[in-house]
Amino acid sequence: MIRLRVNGKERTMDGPATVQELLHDLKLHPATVVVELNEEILDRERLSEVRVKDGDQLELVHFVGGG
Amino acid sequence: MIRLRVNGKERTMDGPATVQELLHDLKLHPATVVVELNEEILDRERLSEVRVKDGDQLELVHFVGGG
Amino acid sequence: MIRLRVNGKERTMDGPATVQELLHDLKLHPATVVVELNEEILDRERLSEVRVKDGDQLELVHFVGGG
Amino acid sequence: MIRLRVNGKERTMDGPATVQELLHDLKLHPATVVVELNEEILDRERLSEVRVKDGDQLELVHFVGGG
Amino acid sequence: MSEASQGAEAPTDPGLTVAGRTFRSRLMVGTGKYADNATMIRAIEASGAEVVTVAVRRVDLDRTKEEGVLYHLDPERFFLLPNTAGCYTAKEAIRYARLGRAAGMTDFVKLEVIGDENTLLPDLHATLEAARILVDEGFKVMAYTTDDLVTALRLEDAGCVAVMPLASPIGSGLGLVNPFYIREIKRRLQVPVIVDAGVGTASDACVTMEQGVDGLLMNTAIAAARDPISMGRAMRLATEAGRLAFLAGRMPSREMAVPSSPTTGMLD
Amino acid sequence: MSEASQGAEAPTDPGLTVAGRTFRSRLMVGTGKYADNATMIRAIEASGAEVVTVAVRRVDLDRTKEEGVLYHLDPERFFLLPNTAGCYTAKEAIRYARLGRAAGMTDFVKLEVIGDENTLLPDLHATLEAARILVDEGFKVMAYTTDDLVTALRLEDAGCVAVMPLASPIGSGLGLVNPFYIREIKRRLQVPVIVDAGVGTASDACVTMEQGVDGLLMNTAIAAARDPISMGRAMRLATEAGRLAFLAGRMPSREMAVPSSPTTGMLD
Amino acid sequence: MSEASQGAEAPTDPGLTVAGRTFRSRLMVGTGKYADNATMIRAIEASGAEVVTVAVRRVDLDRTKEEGVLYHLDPERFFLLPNTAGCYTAKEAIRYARLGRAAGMTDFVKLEVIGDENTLLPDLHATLEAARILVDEGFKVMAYTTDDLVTALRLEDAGCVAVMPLASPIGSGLGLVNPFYIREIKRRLQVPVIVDAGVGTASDACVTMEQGVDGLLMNTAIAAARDPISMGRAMRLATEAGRLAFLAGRMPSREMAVPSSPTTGMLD
Amino acid sequence: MSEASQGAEAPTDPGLTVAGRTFRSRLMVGTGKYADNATMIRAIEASGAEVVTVAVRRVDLDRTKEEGVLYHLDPERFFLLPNTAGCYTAKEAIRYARLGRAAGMTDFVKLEVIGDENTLLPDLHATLEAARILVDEGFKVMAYTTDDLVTALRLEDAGCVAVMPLASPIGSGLGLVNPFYIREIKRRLQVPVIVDAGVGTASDACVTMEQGVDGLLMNTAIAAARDPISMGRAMRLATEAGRLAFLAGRMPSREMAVPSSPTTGMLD
Repeated sequence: MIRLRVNGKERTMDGPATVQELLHDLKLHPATVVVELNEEILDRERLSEVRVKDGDQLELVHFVGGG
Repeated sequence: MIRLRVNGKERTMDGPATVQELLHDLKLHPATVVVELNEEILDRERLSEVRVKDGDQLELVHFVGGG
Repeated sequence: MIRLRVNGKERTMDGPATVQELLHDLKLHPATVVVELNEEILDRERLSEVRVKDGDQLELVHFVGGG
Repeated sequence: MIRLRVNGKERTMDGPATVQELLHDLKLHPATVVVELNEEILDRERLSEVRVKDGDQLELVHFVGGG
Repeated sequence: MSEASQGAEAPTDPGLTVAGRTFRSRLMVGTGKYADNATMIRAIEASGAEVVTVAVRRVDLDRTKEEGVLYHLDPERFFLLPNTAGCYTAKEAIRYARLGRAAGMTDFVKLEVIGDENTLLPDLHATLEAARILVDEGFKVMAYTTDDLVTALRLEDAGCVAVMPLASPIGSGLGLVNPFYIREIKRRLQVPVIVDAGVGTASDACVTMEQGVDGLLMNTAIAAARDPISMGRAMRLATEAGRLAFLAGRMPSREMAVPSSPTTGMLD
Repeated sequence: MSEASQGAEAPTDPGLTVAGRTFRSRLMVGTGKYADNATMIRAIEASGAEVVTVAVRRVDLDRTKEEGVLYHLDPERFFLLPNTAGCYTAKEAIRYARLGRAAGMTDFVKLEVIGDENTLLPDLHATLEAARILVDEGFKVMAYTTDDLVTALRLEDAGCVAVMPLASPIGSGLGLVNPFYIREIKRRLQVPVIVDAGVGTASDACVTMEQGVDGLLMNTAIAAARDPISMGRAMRLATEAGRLAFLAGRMPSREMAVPSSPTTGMLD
Repeated sequence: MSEASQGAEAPTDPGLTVAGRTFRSRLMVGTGKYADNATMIRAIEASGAEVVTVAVRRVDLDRTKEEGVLYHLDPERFFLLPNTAGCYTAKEAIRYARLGRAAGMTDFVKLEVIGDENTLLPDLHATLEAARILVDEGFKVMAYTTDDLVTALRLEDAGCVAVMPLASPIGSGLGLVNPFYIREIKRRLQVPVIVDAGVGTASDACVTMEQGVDGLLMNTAIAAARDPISMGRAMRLATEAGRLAFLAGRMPSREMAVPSSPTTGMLD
Repeated sequence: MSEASQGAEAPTDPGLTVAGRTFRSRLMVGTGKYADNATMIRAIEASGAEVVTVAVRRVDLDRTKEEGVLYHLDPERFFLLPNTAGCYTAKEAIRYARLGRAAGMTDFVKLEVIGDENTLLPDLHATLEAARILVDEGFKVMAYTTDDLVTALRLEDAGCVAVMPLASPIGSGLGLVNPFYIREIKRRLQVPVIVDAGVGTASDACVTMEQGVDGLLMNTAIAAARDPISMGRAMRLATEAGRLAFLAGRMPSREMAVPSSPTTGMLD
C-alpha cells in the first residue's frame, strides 16, 4: 500500500498508480490542474507515465479568484 | 396676591415687593445677576426702587460656561 | 436732427425714425438683438412702431460666450 | 623627493617626514582633523610615528555643517 | 451619450430635472474663453452637455468682434442658459436677467451677483435679494452661491429652482476645497444642487459628483485646457463616473489592509 | 469600449503595451472577493478590463468550494495574469510563479512578496531578489512594489516588464496618498508604471491616471462596492477620463479668480 | 507666557489689539463643556489665554446646577467676552448682547446668530443685520461668521471691531478646511481676523496661525481632549509656533530635493 | 526648555532616549545651508535642540572656506551626530561613518545612503546592508530611510538604535505626505522613530509629532526660512506642542457640529 501526501492531507492508494490515475480517482480533469510532485512541476504529457511512490508529496493547484 | 413669571416659571408673591426683595427671597445676590423686567434690563441701582406688579415677566440671568 | 445714445456712444439721425429703421441703419437683424429703450425692453413686435426721440438711450444686446 | 596625493591634489615633499610634520606644513592642528592614510584611519597617537612614503594617498577630513 | 454610460445610466440615472425640464447630461458648460468658435463647438460636443451658459452683452456696432454665440450653437441641440455674470448689484442682475429672457425666450436664468472683483465671489446678500424679485417676476432662478448652507437654504425658500454652490473661485481650478459643506447642502436641499465653478481637471469633476450632487457647471477647465476637445470628453466621462460611483456605493476605506486573494489553500 | 471613449482614445491613446503585448484598456482588475461568480463576470465586463489577475491555490479535494475561476472567464476575451499573492519569501513566490506559468501557459506574472501581515506591504528586498531570479527564468515580471523610487529603478534594471507601485495598502481604499512619488516614478522609468492597490472609488482612479501613469490595477474597490457592476463601469470611465485629462493638459490652478464671461460690453 | 515665547514674541509680536484693547496672547478660549470647573480653570491657565468667552443663561432657581462661571474666573486675570450663542434671530441676539453687556460691564460682544441647528453654521444675513444695530448701540462687535469673504467685508463696513470666520463647524474638530478663503479674508480686512471654531488639535491651531490671521478662539478642542490641561498648553505653544512661523517666513516648498549637506569636499 | 513646556513636559515627557542616552529635546537639527555661522548658532539655540548633525568633508587646504563647524558648536552643550550624507554605496557610507567616529569620538552615526541624485531618496537595499555591517563594528546606527514599514522593521532587526523615516524628500518642505505609514511604523517598532527630512514649517513639525513619533530632525526648514532664528524657536514650540497634543489625546473629529454653549437656560 502507498502512502501519499496530497494537498497537505494523508492519502493511501492500494497498489502502484500513475499520477493520471490518481487524478482520475480524485475526479480531477488533468487539463484543469497543475501537478507538483515533490516540489517539481510535472508536464501534463508526463502525467500518464509518472508513477507515485510511497511518501510522495503532491500539490494539485489551479487558478482561483485573486487580486 | 401677585402672579409673576420668573425664568419661565409661575411664581406668586403675597403682597407687593421690590425686585430686590424678590431676589432676596430667591437667595440671589443682586451683584451676581442681571434682571430683565418685561424685556427691559433693570439697572442694579433701581432694583430696590422698582416694584413688581401682577403679570410681570422677569428673567434673571448670569454668565455660564460657553464657547 | 435727433441725438441718441446707442450702446454708450452718441449717434445722430437726421429726422425721425422707428427703432426698426435704426437697426436697419446699423445693419442689425431685429431677430438677433434685444433692444432696451430708456431701460425698458422693447418687444420685437413693437420695433417697427416705436419711434426714437431726441435724447433716447438705447442698448442693443445679444448673447456672447460666457460661463 | 616624495610624491603624495593629499585631499585629491598632488603634493611633493623633499625628503621623508611624519604625518605630523605634513600637518604642520599644512598649518593644520592634529586635534582638529582626522587623517586617512591609504584608506586606513590613523589614530592621533600615531601621527608622529607614521612616515609618509612616495605614492601615499592621504585624506584629511573634519566636520562641516550638514543635515 | 456613450454606449458605456448609456448602459450604465439607463437603469440608474433618469438624468437631471430642473423645474420640470429634464436634461440627459448632468454636465453643463460655459461658452466663454475659447480660442475660437470652432474649438468651442467641438469641445462642447465632446462634453456631451445640453445646457450651455451664455452672457448678455452689447452688440459690437463696429463689428470688430465676431457675432454673437447664437450663430454657432444649434438651439435644437443645446439649451442656452443666460447668466448675469459681471453684475455687482441686485438691480443690475435683474436688468440683465430680463434682457436674457428677452434674448433667449426662456424663463431660466443663472443668477450671479458678484461681491468682490478679485475673487469673483458672490454677494450672498444681494443674490438672495435679487433671487426673491426674479422669482416674483416668474423667472426660474438657478442661483450661483458659495458653499454656505444657510444661504443655500434661504435661496431654496426664496423659490430658486436650483442652487449652484461653487467648488472654488471662478477660474481658479482649485477643485472641491470643502466637500463637507457641499455634501451637507445636498443632504438638506430639495431642489437640485449643481456645483458651479472651481473644477480644474477631470478628477475634480469626478470627486464632486461623488458627493451626490445633481450636476456640474464648468467653463475654464475645458476652455483653458491645452486640448479643450479631449478635456471636454474627459469631463463627460468623469462626470458620469462620479455619478455612477456615488450610486454604486463605494467600499469603506480603512487604514488596515485586507487581502484580495484567498489566504487559504496555500501550499505546504 | 464606449463610443465616447473610442472617439476620444482613437486619436490619442494607442492603449497599454507591456512586454510587446498591447491591451486596449489601461484598467486591470482582480477576481477576488466577489459575492458570486456571476457578479464577478458582469463587473469585470462593465470595467472593460482585458487583463484580470488570478491567484494559484490548491484544488479543494472535498469540493466544498466552487471550482477554479477558469471555468468562468473566457480566455479568448480575458488575459489571465497569475499573481503570487500570499507569498512571504522570494523562494515561495518563485514556486507560485512557476505554478502560475504552468497553469496559465503564459510567462507574465504579477510578482508579489508580502513583508508584513497587517499591512500587506511588500518586502522590497525579497521582491527584488525574486524578480532577478524570475527574469533569468524567462518570466515577464510585473512587480508589485511600494512608491519607493529607488526600488522601482532597481526593479526596472532587474528586467521587470512593468513596475506596479501601490497607491495605498491593499484593500484600504485610501486612494493615492503620495502623488509626488508616483509622478516621480513615472517620470524616471522607461517600462510601464501600473498603479496597483489602494484605489477606493472612481475619483481615486481618475486622479491616479492624471499623474500620467500607464495603467491601474484594482480589485476590492469594485468587488466590495455596494453595486460592483456599476462601480466596474464607473472605474472604466474614470480611468479613461483620467488618461484623457492627463493628455489634454489641465488648466493652471491659481488662487486668484478669473472671469469666464467677458468684462467688456457691459451696459451703462 | 513661556520664556521661550517671550523671547520670541518680545521683538516681533506686540500681541493682539482689538478696538484699542491689547491682549498678550493671540489665543482665546471658551468655558463650555468642561467636566468640572477645576479642570476648566487649570486648562485655561495652561492655554495662556486672557480672553475667555462666556454665555448668558438663566440663573437656575432650583440650584441643581452649579453657580455661574464668574465665581471661578478672576476678572483681574481674564477678560470675559460675552457671546450670543444659541440665538437664531437678530432680535434674539441683540437681546442677549444687551444682557451680556449688563452682566459683564463691557461693550465687547461675540455676536453669534445661528442659521441651522444641525451644523450650527451662522446666518450671515441675520448676523449682518444684528451687527449693524449693535454697532449703533455702541457695542464692540466681534462677529462670528463663515469663511465668506464678501460677508466678512460687509461686517467690517458695518463697524465690527473683529471678524471671526470659522475654520470648520463648531465642535467638529475638522480643522482648517479652506485655507484659501481664510488667507484672502486676512489679506483684505483691516480689522483683526480671529478664526473661531473647528480647530481639533494643536497642528490645526498652528496651521491656522500660519495663514497670518491675528488670533484663534477655541473651546471643544481643549475641553473635550482626554487631558484638557495638557491640550491647553499644547494649544498655547502651537498658537505661538504658528504665529512665529508666519513671521519667520517659511522656506519655499518644491517637489525637487535639495541636499542639506555640502556636495563638495567628498573623498576620492 | 521653555517654562511653559517644562511645566507641561515635566510630568509627562521624560525626553527622548536613544541607545541609553537621553536628550531633553525631541527636536534634532542639521547645521547645513546657513548664511553664516552666527545665524546658525542662534537658530540652533532658539530651536532648543541638543543633537545637531554634522557632515564629514575634506579640510579645505586652500583655506578659502571657513573652518570646520566644531569651532562654533560647544561640545558641552550640543551632541554632534555625524552623518554619511552624500554617500551612494554601502562601502562609501561605511568609510564616512568610520571617519565620523574618529572625528567625533562617538559611536552614534546617522546612516544615509542615497539612491537617487534628483530626489535624494535613500537606497533601502544599500542602507540595510551598511547598517548590518556598521552594527557589527559597534556603531549605534540611526538609519535614514523612507516611510516603508518593512524596511523599517528590517533596520530594527539589524540592530539600528533608531529608525529615521522621511516625511518627504530632503529640502522639499512638502511636510508629512503619508501620515498612515509613519503612524504604522511607530506602532510597530520598539526603537525610537525619528522623522527626518521634509518638514517645511512649524505646522509640519506639529502634525508629525502628533502621529506619536519620538522625535524630529530638520535642517532646511530652519536654515532656509527668511528668519532662521524665529523659525528655530517656532520649531521648538511646534515640536513640544505636537508631542503634548499626542499625549493629551485629541477630541474626536466629526462632520456634525456640537454646541460649546449650553442649549438650556435660554430665555422665553
